[in-house]
Amino acid sequence: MLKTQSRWLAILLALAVIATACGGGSTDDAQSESGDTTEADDSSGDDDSGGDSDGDDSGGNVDESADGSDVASADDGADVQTGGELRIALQTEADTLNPTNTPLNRAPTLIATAIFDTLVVIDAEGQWQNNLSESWTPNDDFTSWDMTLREGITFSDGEPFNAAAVVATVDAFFSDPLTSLVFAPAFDAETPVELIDDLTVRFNASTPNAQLPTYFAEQIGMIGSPAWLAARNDDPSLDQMPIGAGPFVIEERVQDRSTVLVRNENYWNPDQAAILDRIELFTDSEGQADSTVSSLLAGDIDLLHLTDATPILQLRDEGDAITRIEDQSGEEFIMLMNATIAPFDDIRVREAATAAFPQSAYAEFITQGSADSAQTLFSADTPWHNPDLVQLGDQPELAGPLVESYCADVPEQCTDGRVDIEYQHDISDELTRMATLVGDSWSEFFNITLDVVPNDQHITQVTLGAYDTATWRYHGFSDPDVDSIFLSCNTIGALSINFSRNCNPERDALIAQQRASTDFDERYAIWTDIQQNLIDSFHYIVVEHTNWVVAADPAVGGICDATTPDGIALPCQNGGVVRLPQLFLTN
Amino acid sequence: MADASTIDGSTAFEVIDEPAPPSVARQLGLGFWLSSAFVVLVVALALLAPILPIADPDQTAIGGRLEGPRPGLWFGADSTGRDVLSLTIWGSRISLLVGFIAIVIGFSIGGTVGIAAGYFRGLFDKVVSFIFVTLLSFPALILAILITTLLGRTVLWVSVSLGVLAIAPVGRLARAQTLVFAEREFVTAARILGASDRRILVKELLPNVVIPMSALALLGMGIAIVAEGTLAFLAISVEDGFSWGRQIQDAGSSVRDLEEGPHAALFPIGVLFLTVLSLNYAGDRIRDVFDAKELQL
Amino acid sequence: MALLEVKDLAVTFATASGPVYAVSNVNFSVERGEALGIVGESGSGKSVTVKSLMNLLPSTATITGSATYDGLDMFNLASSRRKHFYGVDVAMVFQNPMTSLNPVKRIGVQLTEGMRYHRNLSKSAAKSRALELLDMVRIPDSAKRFSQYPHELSGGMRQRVVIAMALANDPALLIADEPTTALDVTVQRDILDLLDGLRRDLDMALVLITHDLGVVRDRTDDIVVMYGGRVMESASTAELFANTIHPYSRALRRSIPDMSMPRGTRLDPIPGSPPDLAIAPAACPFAPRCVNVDAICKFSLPELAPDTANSEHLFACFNPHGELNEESI
Amino acid sequence: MKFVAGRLVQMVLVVLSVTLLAFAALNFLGDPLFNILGPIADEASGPEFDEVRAQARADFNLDEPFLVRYGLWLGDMAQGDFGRSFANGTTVSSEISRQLPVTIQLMIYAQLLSVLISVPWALWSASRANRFVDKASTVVSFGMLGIPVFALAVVVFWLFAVRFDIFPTRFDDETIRTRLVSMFLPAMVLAVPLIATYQRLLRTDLISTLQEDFISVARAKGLPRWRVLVRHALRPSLFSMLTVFGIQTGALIGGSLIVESYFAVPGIGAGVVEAIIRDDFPVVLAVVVVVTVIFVIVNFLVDLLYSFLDPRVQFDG
Amino acid sequence: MVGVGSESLRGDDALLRVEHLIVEFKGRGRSKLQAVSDVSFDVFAGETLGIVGESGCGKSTTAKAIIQIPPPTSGTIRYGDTVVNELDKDALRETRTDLQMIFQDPISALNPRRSVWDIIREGVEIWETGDRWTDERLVELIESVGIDPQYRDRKPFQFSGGQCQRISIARALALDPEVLICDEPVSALDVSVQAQILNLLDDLQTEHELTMLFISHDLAVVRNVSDRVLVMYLGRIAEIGDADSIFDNPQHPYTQALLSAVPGSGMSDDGSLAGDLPSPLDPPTGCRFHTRCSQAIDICATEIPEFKQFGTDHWAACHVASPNPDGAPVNL
Repeated sequence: MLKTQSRWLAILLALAVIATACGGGSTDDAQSESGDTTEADDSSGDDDSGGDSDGDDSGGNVDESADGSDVASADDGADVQTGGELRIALQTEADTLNPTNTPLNRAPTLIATAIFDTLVVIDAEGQWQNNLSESWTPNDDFTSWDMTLREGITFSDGEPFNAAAVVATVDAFFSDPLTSLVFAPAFDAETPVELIDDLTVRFNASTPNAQLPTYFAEQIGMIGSPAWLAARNDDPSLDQMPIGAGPFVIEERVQDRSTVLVRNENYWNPDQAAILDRIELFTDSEGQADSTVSSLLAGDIDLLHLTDATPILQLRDEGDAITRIEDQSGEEFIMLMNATIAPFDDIRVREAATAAFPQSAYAEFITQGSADSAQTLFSADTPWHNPDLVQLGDQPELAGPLVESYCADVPEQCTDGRVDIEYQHDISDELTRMATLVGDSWSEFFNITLDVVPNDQHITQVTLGAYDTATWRYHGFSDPDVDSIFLSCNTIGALSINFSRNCNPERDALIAQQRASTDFDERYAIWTDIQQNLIDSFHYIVVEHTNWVVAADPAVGGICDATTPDGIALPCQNGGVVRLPQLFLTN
Repeated sequence: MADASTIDGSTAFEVIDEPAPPSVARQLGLGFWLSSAFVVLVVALALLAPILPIADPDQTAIGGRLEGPRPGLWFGADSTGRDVLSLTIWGSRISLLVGFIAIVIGFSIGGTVGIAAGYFRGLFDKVVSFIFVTLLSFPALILAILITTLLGRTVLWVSVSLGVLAIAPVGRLARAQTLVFAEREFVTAARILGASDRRILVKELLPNVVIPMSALALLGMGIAIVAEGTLAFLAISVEDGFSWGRQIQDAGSSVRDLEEGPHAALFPIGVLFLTVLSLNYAGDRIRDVFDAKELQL
Repeated sequence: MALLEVKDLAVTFATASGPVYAVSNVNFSVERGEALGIVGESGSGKSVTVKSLMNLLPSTATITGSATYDGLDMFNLASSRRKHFYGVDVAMVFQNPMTSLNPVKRIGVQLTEGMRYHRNLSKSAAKSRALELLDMVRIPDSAKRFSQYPHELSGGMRQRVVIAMALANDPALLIADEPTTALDVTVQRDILDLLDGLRRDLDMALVLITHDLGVVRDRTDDIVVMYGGRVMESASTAELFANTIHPYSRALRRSIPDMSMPRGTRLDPIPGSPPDLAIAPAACPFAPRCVNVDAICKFSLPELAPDTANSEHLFACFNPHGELNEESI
Repeated sequence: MKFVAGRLVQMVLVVLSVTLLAFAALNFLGDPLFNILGPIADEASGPEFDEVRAQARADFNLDEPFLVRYGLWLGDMAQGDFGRSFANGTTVSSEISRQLPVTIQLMIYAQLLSVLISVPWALWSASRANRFVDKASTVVSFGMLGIPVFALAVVVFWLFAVRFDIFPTRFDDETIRTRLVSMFLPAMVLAVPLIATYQRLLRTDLISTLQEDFISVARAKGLPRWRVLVRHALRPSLFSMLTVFGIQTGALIGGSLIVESYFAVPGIGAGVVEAIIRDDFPVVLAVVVVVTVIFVIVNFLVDLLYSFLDPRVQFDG
Repeated sequence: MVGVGSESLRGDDALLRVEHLIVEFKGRGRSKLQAVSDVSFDVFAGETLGIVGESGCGKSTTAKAIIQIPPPTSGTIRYGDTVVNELDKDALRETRTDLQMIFQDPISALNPRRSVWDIIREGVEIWETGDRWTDERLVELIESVGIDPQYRDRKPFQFSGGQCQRISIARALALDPEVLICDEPVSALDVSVQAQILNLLDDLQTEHELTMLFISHDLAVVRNVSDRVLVMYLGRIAEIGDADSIFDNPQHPYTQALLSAVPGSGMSDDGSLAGDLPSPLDPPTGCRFHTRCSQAIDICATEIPEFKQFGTDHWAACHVASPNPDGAPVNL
């Protein structure tokens, strides 16, 4: 009897998770002064596909200190050991590994990618590239795309990987009330997907959409075996043991604890089959990221990813002893202000809160230099970053008059000349510290009632709009077009993934405009406007660009060796997601 | 006094030549007074926190991140640069308040019910004893967490949940104590004298049960403070405001923080430890002294 | 030479509220095969005296004086001798048979333990010896009792077991500390008779401690009367009953109701309470309650000295006959 | 046997009462619908939520009287159906069967450590009662008793895992050895108050046993001190300790919540804390049941042990 | 005139009549322990009735049943015209003031947390008899039991056992009782103090015209204080009657054994008892003493002996003992 129930609840919870990436234990922080250059700007993509060359560090920057070792091992084929076993510590877990009904945040995406492979991947330059797909052909106005699959691919269970399988997965995806929320608005409501022939599928967009293939680098592009999809309808526990066409298969899995992957011996592409025999992935249960670092140093694990400030700093202290790759493009940490209810329905209050936000104290005490301080949704690691855009902050003097003026108009929302607000966050050390800092800065203008709620409830309440202001992790997709679901009027509802419920028709028009464009520069310009619009409407305070750090024992090679089947280089990591097949151990 | 040697023994006053027993204060010993003094100091600091010349505990960036102790910042700073001393003093307020309310609840309910059960026996006693067994079989911390989570993480409900936990052990002890004394012949004697149940309870039993129980209350207060700290440590105690438990949790749950600035955790741990120890010791001494008096008989 | 000779024995306990002078100036001796009675009220020091001899006092006790067993200094035994001394040469029977046996061990185990430890007897040899002992102390059904637990036996039976345990290694000296006080009057006599018989049969020396003069009257050769931790009077049993010298001994005899007294006979109580042992002995401890008290009694300690008429009859009193205030008893 | 039967009936009654209490707490403290659905119960409007709510009411029999609901739930429980976790839909029984062994190992580890340390310690100090060493050890055990488990966890972790890198900072069940080593600190933290409790109780009981006549008798037999201490005094002195051993099982379970959470030991304690934080009530209820059953059984075994320790304790007649 | 409680033998001056008293205690499970089995006797105004017997014979239980602590299982207790066991709660409280008791353990009998003055005044306070028991009179009472009134504010632990027993006695007397039940009042005291208390009781009995029930296992003490004696064995009366008659001429083999066992009694060893006291949970049939009786005959094992009269005031329940020529067996 609990089954239906938990299903409904899970939907809600998971819904939120998609936007929060690592909701619970691991939290926030990361910021890097590591001046890794980004090649975002020359994204014209001169395709110098460096193959297995040393990196192309956009999207995943090999830290200089680690550069040498990493590259060396990658180049030095003599050292490559075939087979072997790797132990990886992941930061979070997903409730299931079924992409059609569970939003996957970064850590489980790492597993899912290895099992499924996506139709499309985003390369080191930020451009989408064919992966399992062979080609994408749009119609004239970009409202419909025909995708052709590569021939000869099979699922790890031996089922053929064909158009019907794609349609089955996409149908399952759209029939799920939750996963459909994110992508469905972009597709035609009636026939989002059509089977054309055995290897061809047609996707119909709801509006002209030049970016549609990029969606299939995400979760919707993970195609599962139809046999498995059918079986899981009868046995939901199969959600934990998915079957895809990826280079690995799951041997054993204990949720929230460990997952064992072994090489898919039937992998369709021998050139890119997994080098390692076996990978064991552990999940760190409760915010013990720093002890994970100790395990890495002690050699108990070989690779990890994390976002917490202190272990990042600890890793940096290790210097050359550890391979370390930082990436701030995958996730943002923000404060939401709910635009539908008082007092944050008034822009003056939002502006005051933004102005009084303790950006520098945050950087000093929370990120401690582990991640860059943030101004907009796009970090310097993304091609969409515009250094000219600056949000308000650290200027409490601006807040006074705004609050005074607001309280004069809406005295019932104020006490003693300060605005009454509720500040919601879930239980975690870092968020508590942040609340302390923010509380200290805001207390001059706001009467803050802290609402510390369990992670699941936090997510639900934010999704329902039952909050004043709340901390939030915000999963940035590889293409900003997907991000627009968080910014559009049409995603506002009782349950909303436009969490702060900021509707702006002007911004919606800009979003539609960039969606139809294929020109990067044009889109870049439009996104600059969209960002400015966001800054001016004070719905978010972007607190930091989460610094996802992947660290590995120097004996682990191949982190930056991944390419598409066509040989195009992929980033070393994105948002903590490392591609596993090319990993190897040196002797 | 009459000369015993010349008067017939049956009417002679017996000589009470033993020296007056040492005063209770002396019997309690130096340790008792030291611990009491420490408890009084902690309570006083807690009460006076608003007017003490200490930093605002909410004020961040007074010191650097996990800055070590130095003059003016005697306990150092925590991970958000707050004054650990000020936090420790202000943190004691919730710890002590919750401990106090919990003990009042536990002792007033548990004590009353336990004494009544021990005295009246019969079905009432059976029912009460069974309830006690049930409560004691319930995983205590889980019960406290449940109540707190379900009813709200306020001082009141945290105290109530800890108070509820105290009912069964306190009640069982009160019942046992009452049973011990109810078996004593002075109770029979009082009954033969014609004393009513109420009188026997109030005049004969209560004084005997209450004094050991009051010693227990001090121990219980220590336990309640620890329990509150435990809840806070699990991030399930009072939501607004912080207590020692939360402070310790905040400063003690990260390896790197512990490495950089163990003082932020160790100072409140030290104060908590000393407070609990003092309460335990004071309670122990009181119990020893008063029990010893009975044993001397 | 006497088998047991105690000279100037004193025992002081260190307590939280200062020293307690439990025993001082105790002198007596026991010959092989003879019975000595030590009589006194609670607090008179009789138990402490024998416990000091048995090395049973807690570490807070300080013992001075000497005690020799067959010429051996009992307080300074060589460790090799000491290992097999108690329980072999000297044994003891305690007051309360209900608590003298370990409740969690079978009778047989407790009986054989001493023999096996001291004499290295095999299990079966020890068992047959134990059954012999049980028969000796007249316990019927000895084989069954052997495997029973103490709580399955009555008080009288248990005391017999305790006696059997004490006799296990044929001691030459048996000390019995109020062996019948906790027993019903009907059992008391059996036990006393048993001890008496065993003493004769085994040619043991027996030290019998009691608060009841009646108990020692028929069963001992000599009597020591103690009060306030000191020996008040000591003499042969016949002599003591015929010629009680010390006022305390006399008062004790007169304050106890006797079956021969007609009903309603007025007793002569000893007024006042027993002395406080926390006060260092500087005066006769009985002085505050004594009818013959004189000024000197309150400031000076009377020595234990022989009576002029009978050098075997010792007493410690300045004014035994009340000449000083001309009151005769 | 009559006693055993009576105890069994009492055990069942206690378990029933505890489950009733827990079930009642979830139903009467706050709104049961809220406990099941969280904020959706009241803060969301719209037909889809009405449907969710109706579904929840039906699934959890919320329209039935409380006792009927309890009965239904109990029936499921009795059949081993602990329901599914709200959080991820896995069966609660599988969660528990994964976590429980770890916790039980931890508890046994802690109890073993504490008994192995406290018993010799108590024997040693009781044999030197009130001398300096005994007084000093009393002070030590008093201090050990006063340390809150969570504070001890932090201090021990800081000292032995951070400051001096003696023990690993994380749970590691790669091999039995690493498991034992990595569980040492958590077990020790749990054991410290136990050691003190046992030592104090056993010492006190030993001292009073040593004043018993039968000890004097044993010593009058000329048996050496240690032999009297171990062979005669120890067993009759174990009662309080044994009783507390049973009761402390409850405290250990409480302690495991902290220790497991703090040291990231994947046991039932850490699990239940997480479940409570996530309002995952099927898990909480199941843990309450399991833990209570363990507690009751341990205490029952302790009662049975009494008869082994003291033949006077009879369970029938 | 006097008797063992049978109607036909009752004189009119009996103050307290105990008839067919049975007291049972619940044992483990369903077993019952009959501590007192069908005991009947009278107590006359102004006399001292001594009750003797070994431990577990039911002597204390009998005495306590009189004041309903606890109430007997069956039987009747008449105090004057009152049937004590039929009284309601309040009437019982009132009646108990006439029937006071002092206990074996003087320490346990006094509340350790109250002063001597409070303890002694307790009855006065309960019954508000302050006009009769003025403070002056109470002080006199305290003096009369041998306690210096200047120590009246001290707590019991500051007194010796003998003094505590005196305080106990004063507490009982402050209610002007008719009957004083003394439950082994001296057995916990040192021999030298014992005589003080015995003399005190003797004095007070005269002074306050008390009727006393004196329970003791010490035959010499009982002999010293009793007018009449009741010998109990395993919950039944073995012998009852005039003290001199019983002590000088015991008829029941048990009484004989008891007396001969007293050290220094000089009595012959004939009465030596065989075996142990049987379990009160499972008492022997017939004469309960037959298992240990050296004179037992067949009938002893099957039939409960009736009381036979052996003197004007001397009855014994024995099949073997033959009564004096002038005494005939008595039907109960």
